[in-house]
Amino acid sequence: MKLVTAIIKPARLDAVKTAVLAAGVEGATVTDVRGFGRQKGKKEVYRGTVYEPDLLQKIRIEIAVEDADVEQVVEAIRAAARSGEIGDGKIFITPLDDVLRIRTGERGTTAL
Amino acid sequence: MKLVTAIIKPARLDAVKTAVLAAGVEGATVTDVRGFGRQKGKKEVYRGTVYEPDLLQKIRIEIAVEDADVEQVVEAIRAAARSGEIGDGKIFITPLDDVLRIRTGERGTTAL
Amino acid sequence: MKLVTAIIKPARLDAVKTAVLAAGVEGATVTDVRGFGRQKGKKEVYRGTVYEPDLLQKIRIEIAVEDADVEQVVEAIRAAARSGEIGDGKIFITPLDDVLRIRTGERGTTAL
Amino acid sequence: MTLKSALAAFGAVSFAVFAAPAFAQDAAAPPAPADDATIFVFNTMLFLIGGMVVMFMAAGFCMLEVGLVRTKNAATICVKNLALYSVAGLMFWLLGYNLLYGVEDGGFIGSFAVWGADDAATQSRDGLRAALDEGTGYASGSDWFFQMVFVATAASIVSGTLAERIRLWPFLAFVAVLTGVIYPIQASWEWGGGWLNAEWYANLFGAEFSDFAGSTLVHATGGFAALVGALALGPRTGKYSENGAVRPMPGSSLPLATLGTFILWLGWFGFNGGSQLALGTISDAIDVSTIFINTNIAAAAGVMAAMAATQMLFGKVDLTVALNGAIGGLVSITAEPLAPAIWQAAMIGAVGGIIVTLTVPVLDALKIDDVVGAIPAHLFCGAWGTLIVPFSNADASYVAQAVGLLSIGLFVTTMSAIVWFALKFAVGVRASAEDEAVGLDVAELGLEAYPEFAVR
Amino acid sequence: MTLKSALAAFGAVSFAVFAAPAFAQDAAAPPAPADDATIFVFNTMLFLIGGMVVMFMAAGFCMLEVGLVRTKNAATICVKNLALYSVAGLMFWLLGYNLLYGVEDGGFIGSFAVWGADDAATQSRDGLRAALDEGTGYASGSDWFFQMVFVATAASIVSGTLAERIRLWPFLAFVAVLTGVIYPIQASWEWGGGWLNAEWYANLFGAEFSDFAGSTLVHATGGFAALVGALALGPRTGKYSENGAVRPMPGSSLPLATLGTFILWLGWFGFNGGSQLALGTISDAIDVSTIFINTNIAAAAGVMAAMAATQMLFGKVDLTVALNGAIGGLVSITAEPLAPAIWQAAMIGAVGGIIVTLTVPVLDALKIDDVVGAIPAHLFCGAWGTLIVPFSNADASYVAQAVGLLSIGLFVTTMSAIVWFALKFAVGVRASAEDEAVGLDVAELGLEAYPEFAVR
Amino acid sequence: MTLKSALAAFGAVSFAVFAAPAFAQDAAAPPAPADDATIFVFNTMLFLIGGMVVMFMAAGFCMLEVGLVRTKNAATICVKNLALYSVAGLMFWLLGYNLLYGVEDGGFIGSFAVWGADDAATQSRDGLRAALDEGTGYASGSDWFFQMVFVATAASIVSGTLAERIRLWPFLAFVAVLTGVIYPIQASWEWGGGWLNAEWYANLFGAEFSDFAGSTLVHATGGFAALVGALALGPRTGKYSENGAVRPMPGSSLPLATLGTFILWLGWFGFNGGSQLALGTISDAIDVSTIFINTNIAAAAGVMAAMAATQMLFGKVDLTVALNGAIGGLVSITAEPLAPAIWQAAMIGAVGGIIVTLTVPVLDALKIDDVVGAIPAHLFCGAWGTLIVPFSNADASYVAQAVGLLSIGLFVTTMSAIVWFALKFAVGVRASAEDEAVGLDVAELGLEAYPEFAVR
Ligand SMILES: Nc1ncnc2c1ncn2[C@@H]1O[C@H](COP(=O)(O)OP(=O)(O)O)[C@@H](O)[C@H]1O
Ligand SMILES: Nc1ncnc2c1ncn2[C@@H]1O[C@H](COP(=O)(O)OP(=O)(O)O)[C@@H](O)[C@H]1O
Ligand SMILES: Nc1ncnc2c1ncn2[C@@H]1O[C@H](COP(=O)(O)OP(=O)(O)O)[C@@H](O)[C@H]1O
Repeated sequence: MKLVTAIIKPARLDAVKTAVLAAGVEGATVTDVRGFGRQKGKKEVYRGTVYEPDLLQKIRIEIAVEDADVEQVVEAIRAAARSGEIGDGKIFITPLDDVLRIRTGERGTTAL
Repeated sequence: MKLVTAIIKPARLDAVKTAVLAAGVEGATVTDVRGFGRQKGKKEVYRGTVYEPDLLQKIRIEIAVEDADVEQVVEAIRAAARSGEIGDGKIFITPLDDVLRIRTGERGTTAL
Repeated sequence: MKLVTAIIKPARLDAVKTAVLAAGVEGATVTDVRGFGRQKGKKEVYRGTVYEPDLLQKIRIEIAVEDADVEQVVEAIRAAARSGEIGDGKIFITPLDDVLRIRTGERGTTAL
Repeated sequence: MTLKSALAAFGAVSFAVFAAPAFAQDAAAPPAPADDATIFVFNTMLFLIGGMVVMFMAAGFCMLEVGLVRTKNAATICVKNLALYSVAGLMFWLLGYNLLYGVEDGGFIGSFAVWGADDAATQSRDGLRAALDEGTGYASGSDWFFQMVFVATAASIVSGTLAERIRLWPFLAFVAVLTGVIYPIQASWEWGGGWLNAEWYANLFGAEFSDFAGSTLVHATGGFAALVGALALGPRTGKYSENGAVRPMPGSSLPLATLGTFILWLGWFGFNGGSQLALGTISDAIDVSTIFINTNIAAAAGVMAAMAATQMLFGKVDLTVALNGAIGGLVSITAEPLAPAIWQAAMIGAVGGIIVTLTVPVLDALKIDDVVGAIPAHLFCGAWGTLIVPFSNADASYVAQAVGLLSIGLFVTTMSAIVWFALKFAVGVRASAEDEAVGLDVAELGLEAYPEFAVR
Repeated sequence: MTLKSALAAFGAVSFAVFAAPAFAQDAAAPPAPADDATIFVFNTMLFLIGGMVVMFMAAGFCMLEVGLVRTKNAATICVKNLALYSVAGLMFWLLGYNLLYGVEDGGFIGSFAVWGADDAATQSRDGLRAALDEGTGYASGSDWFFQMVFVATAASIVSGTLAERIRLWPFLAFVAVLTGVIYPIQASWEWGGGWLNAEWYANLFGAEFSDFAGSTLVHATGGFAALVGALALGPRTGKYSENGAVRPMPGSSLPLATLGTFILWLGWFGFNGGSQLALGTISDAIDVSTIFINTNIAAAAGVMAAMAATQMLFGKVDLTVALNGAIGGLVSITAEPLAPAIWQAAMIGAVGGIIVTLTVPVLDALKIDDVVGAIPAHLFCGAWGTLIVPFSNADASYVAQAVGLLSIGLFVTTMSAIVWFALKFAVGVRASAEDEAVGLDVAELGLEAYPEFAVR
Repeated sequence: MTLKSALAAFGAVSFAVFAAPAFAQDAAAPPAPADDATIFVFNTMLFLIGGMVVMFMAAGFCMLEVGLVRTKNAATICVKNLALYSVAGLMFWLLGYNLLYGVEDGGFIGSFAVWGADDAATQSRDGLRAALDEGTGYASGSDWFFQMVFVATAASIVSGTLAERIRLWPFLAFVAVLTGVIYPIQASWEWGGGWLNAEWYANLFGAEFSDFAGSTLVHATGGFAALVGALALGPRTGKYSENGAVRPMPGSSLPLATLGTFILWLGWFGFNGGSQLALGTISDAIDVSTIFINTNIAAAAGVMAAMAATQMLFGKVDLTVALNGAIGGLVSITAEPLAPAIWQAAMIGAVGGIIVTLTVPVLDALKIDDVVGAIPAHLFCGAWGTLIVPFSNADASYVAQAVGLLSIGLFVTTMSAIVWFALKFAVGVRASAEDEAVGLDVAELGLEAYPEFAVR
């Protein structure tokens, strides 16, 4: 199993959620995060002072998936999260040794 | 070493904390997250409109543990987090290559 | 590739950010978290009741790095985050199978 | 002083000050009235103190609205409320007041002239007496101040309905026209002594139109302007999906919305009480007290009715509807806060609370997106309050009320439509979908209302 | 006008208006009083303006409480405060007023009758004069309004103590009984001219009971009802662990709590100042001014004393206790805001601030869970303020004060206990543990107070 | 009553009450004034009601400041505002009032004496008349109350500028000196009838110094004290980097800041209107009305000017500057809210709004860290308002205004510097860098303002 973790723009959350559900994902966990990278903040003026916000609002989505589904899910996220502008974000794929469903105690892919 | 990451119901945080401490864990990191899965939000009415909240409040607990302790910690979390209802959450076990304690620079299991 | 995840004190965020940028990192994702461990909360009095806050504010920084850069980045974080007091935090190093840049679809280290 | 001059002086005094107790031997006679200067000061104080609390309603609307919008539009709604109160004051000085009160008896529109204080009439003894008899025995500036804060109220209503999607400057342009032109013209028909008060009107419809403190003139007017604006702008992106589902966009801070409602409730004592326009006599003091009570009871009944109705209809009390219920009760009693017996005031207010509860979902069903529920509370309850006046006031007529309401509705709707669509085609009124998505605060103001708070 | 009629008129005038300066030649005589109609209006204004700011205290309590509860119960406390003010107004009309003021001299309970305005007495010259002499020369409605907002205050106290665990409708049921029955009956004993003012009482205990603006009648009464409620309900789940540890549950928005305190402080000028019940004479105007000063100084001293005490006892200033200190100072001076010299007012208020600081932890030690510190501020300081009246007012007696306080305490405690336990067994008053865990906002109202804010 | 005594009485009456209409036969004569007791009550009410809303400005400043600081210092700013209002009240009683009003004509400092109410002068008919003629016909306590709330305003200004880095107790020590000594002494020069009102001054500089409601005496004084404090303390850590970059530290709750501004706007009606010091005559009532209008128009113009200026200069409307613009407009009109025509008031206020917009960045360029923009709004606009008085008031002189402003500036600056540096060396005024980093709430109070909210 793999853990697919995507960092996306907040405005894309709804679209990504819809896309991964369509791709067969049954659950996901969402965190509000901030990020920095190539994308720069829009210059803003606050009380006459020009500045650039350095940390931008992002959303982190974590999805545990079976190995077989990884590419499909990654592609669903990519397509839904993409606006084509710098700052669209990243998808990280990391190994997942095991999963347990707390309610039933099931382990492995059946627990997803 | 492993990273044990549990997604649980917010009301269970205290119980889980107590349980893992009892199981010998010395530290953990907690994040406020939202999740979706099989559990559906309770139908609510807001200003006459019926709706179902789609993202539910969850708590994410990350605990780095020695390989030998994994099962014990997982079991402690499972027992403490379980209410028996859908939405009790998941526990993910992922590989952890190394740990460093910032204060001392120690690495590996001694840094836990 | 590796995912380097540091749990640090909030006051050190700026310093760590500067340090990792200097170490060649191009992006990172930041989350507000709470943690417990050896560090105990300062005793506080609220309305005459003495108590110890059990969960302390921490910052979690996640950085995806090439294998070759791991030690350099870890060292940059360690140096910048260190105050020498208990509670300075941890750095976790976990395997990262793959990365995708959403905007371009690039995979692997070029996507970092 | 000779006896003669003393007596001459005395005679004048007894006329001026003690006119009423001519049969002063009679202990059962009404009490001697206060002297004219005193009455003048009392009347002026009523306007100034009443005006102060009505002015504070600007803060009330601001808090109610900022509590009911989402965080990403909260700073913008603050700017709008601050600016609309400012614009209203400036426009009512430059244009509004004389358009309203410069109207001829039975007329349709006042004069185009900048307002200036004029207290010449009350500077002589007889002039003052005459002014008191006509009901204008107060400092002219206090009257202007009191009327001005009313105008601002009408504008506040619009800002609530159109929140989260209207651009700042076009909104303020509309407010300028509303407060400088539209509001004053229709108000002149009634409060300026225009055609809704004409004899022919009374003959035709059974009575003059009657709107004590402005259920129609202020609240329905604001509500009509808001309704047309909502139609011109369309709903917030994502509010209504094609399949008919309504997406709730819950208010970001119900405590601030509650605070706003309490401030409005407070202000309403000035709004309705001050509309007595006089406080210098025993009977005026009694009337103002009655108005306070009816105003309060109507609001209380509106709250309880909305709470009971939401409990029964939705299975839970809805705080936001209860807040609207308070406003609904207050608006309902505003057309006639003096005549009703307390139980009538309670009933009028309770119906207002129920109207709000029932019509909030109706607007959603019609895909009319009213962010804070201002149309139900101000337009629908304003209409209800206007139409029910004859229930407690025998001098009013149901037909006359309906005709007046419809006339004003037609005028305000037409005028608003012209202005909204003119703005729409000239400069555009609606924020872009992208600006709406990131929120108007960042898009239009380049800042956040709650920059440090993590927002979901 | 003939000389004769002029003189006749004049004679009457000099009696009516210039009764005092019979020796008018004497420049050192007291100034002529204002005429009766003027006094009537002044008195009415005192009630209306005072009543308005006391009404606004409903917002103050709401903000104080919403700032001191946790986010998950914030919307519920808003509903409760909005509804309790509404219920208080309705019940005081239907039952309360006449239970309070319909009491016979020296009696124990008033009459069961819906209140209605009655201004017949002041419509004749002699009637008005008599009313002024008796201290009832004002619009009857203004009096009702002023008394009504006092009742709401008592109910607000209860809502703060019992927050975060009491169910909405049972709470409102209690409020209805408190404001319609319990409060009016005990208040009739004193303000209605009942037995605490009887001659036998004065003979027995050295003086009549004395409670100028309600340290006991309003604040301790609310506090007693809250205390019994807290005992009936029990503490919030998790507040006290078996090992005696107290878990702090910090208030979610100290800025709103601070705002609420400032609003209460403002309202207290109306609360105490308006309790002079008259403003039409020079001496009343001076007295009201004195009351303002003493009220303000007591609050200021309460704040500084609480700050100093928390600094010394806990090593840090505790804002929430300082807020309670302001209220404690205000409640302490409420029983007698007129008689004290300023230094006495400062001392009385400072002790109030210290009482609050010392007793907040005591309640916790007793596992009595008072969410906002209302029992220390209203009950304990109310008792202190009542008992200390003779310190500044020579006409009061320590024994009479104690007996009055205890009598009212006994009555309110007993009645409240009956109602709380009746409600407990009939419908249940306490939210389920699960509802408490998710918070009453989601559990009872199905919404969140701050839905977009990430909450830890 | 015999004819003779009747006439005698009458004669006295006509002198006392009807002095003005000696030619009472003439219908064109001015109206008879209200009787003296009535005037006394009106005047007292002006102070009490005006004082109440000015008192509420303490809440306004608190909300404005709490909305403009970061969350981690929000509770501390609440404590400071609560405490400074308390300290101001206590110090003005113990020292301030008599230092201010105990000054000799043309003097430089009043007397050191605790204040106590003294209403002996107005207890006789002639005494009252004389008091009214001198402009002191009111309850002495009402005057104290009104003046006291002004002092608190000056202190509030300081707390805003120095937020987020000053320690609590040293700040309060400064406030005690400011409100007990510095403010009263300089105010005695003008409002106490001191040297700025002396004949030699008028002869030398063309007119007496003129500051109706305190653009200089209250606002610039607070601003000077704040400026010196900002220099003594230095900027917040991290605010200015060596390379000249300014780091914005956005206010944490713009809705609360907006609420605060509305409250201040409301309070300003009391501030400026009450400074008429009398309301008992027709002309006073007219004047107070004029003051209300000019005050409101200046604020409105300040808002619109600041909005337009930020739009043009920065490409976006800045809400926080618009809020400062309202305050800037209000402060600007405070030196002379009565004389200007409305268009003049609008212009004076608009310039105030522009001053604020332009000088906020200037302070940053100078690395003077003024957290809430109090120095631009209160000091710079206070100076502007003071200097522009002769524009509308022909009795004032530009030179006299400048000399007065500079004198007071010099005095306040010097005294403040002495106190700040004394405190700095004696106990330290500045929080440690570490305390600043974690925030003063946790460091000094051991609690958080918003403990449950996740903060970025
Ligand atoms: N090396 C990295 N490690 C972790 N997160 C990263 C990394 N690089 C970028 N991110 C996250 O991805 C977001 C977008 O990255 P950015 O470089 O701005 O644009 P793009 O995704 O188009 O390359 C950042 O805001 C950050 O949250
Ligand atoms: N595939 C998944 N990947 C990541 N998180 C998941 C996944 N499935 C569920 N979750 C998380 O676990 C929570 C509970 O899952 P849910 O399916 O509702 O109930 P259960 O745990 O009983 O199976 C979700 O709210 C979500 O946060
Ligand atoms: N085993 C662990 N797993 C995950 N996070 C941990 C673990 N131990 C500590 N942490 C995180 O690191 C933070 C600091 O740890 P602590 O033991 O207090 O001090 P130190 O870093 O000096 O050892 C904790 O607050 C927690 O967020």
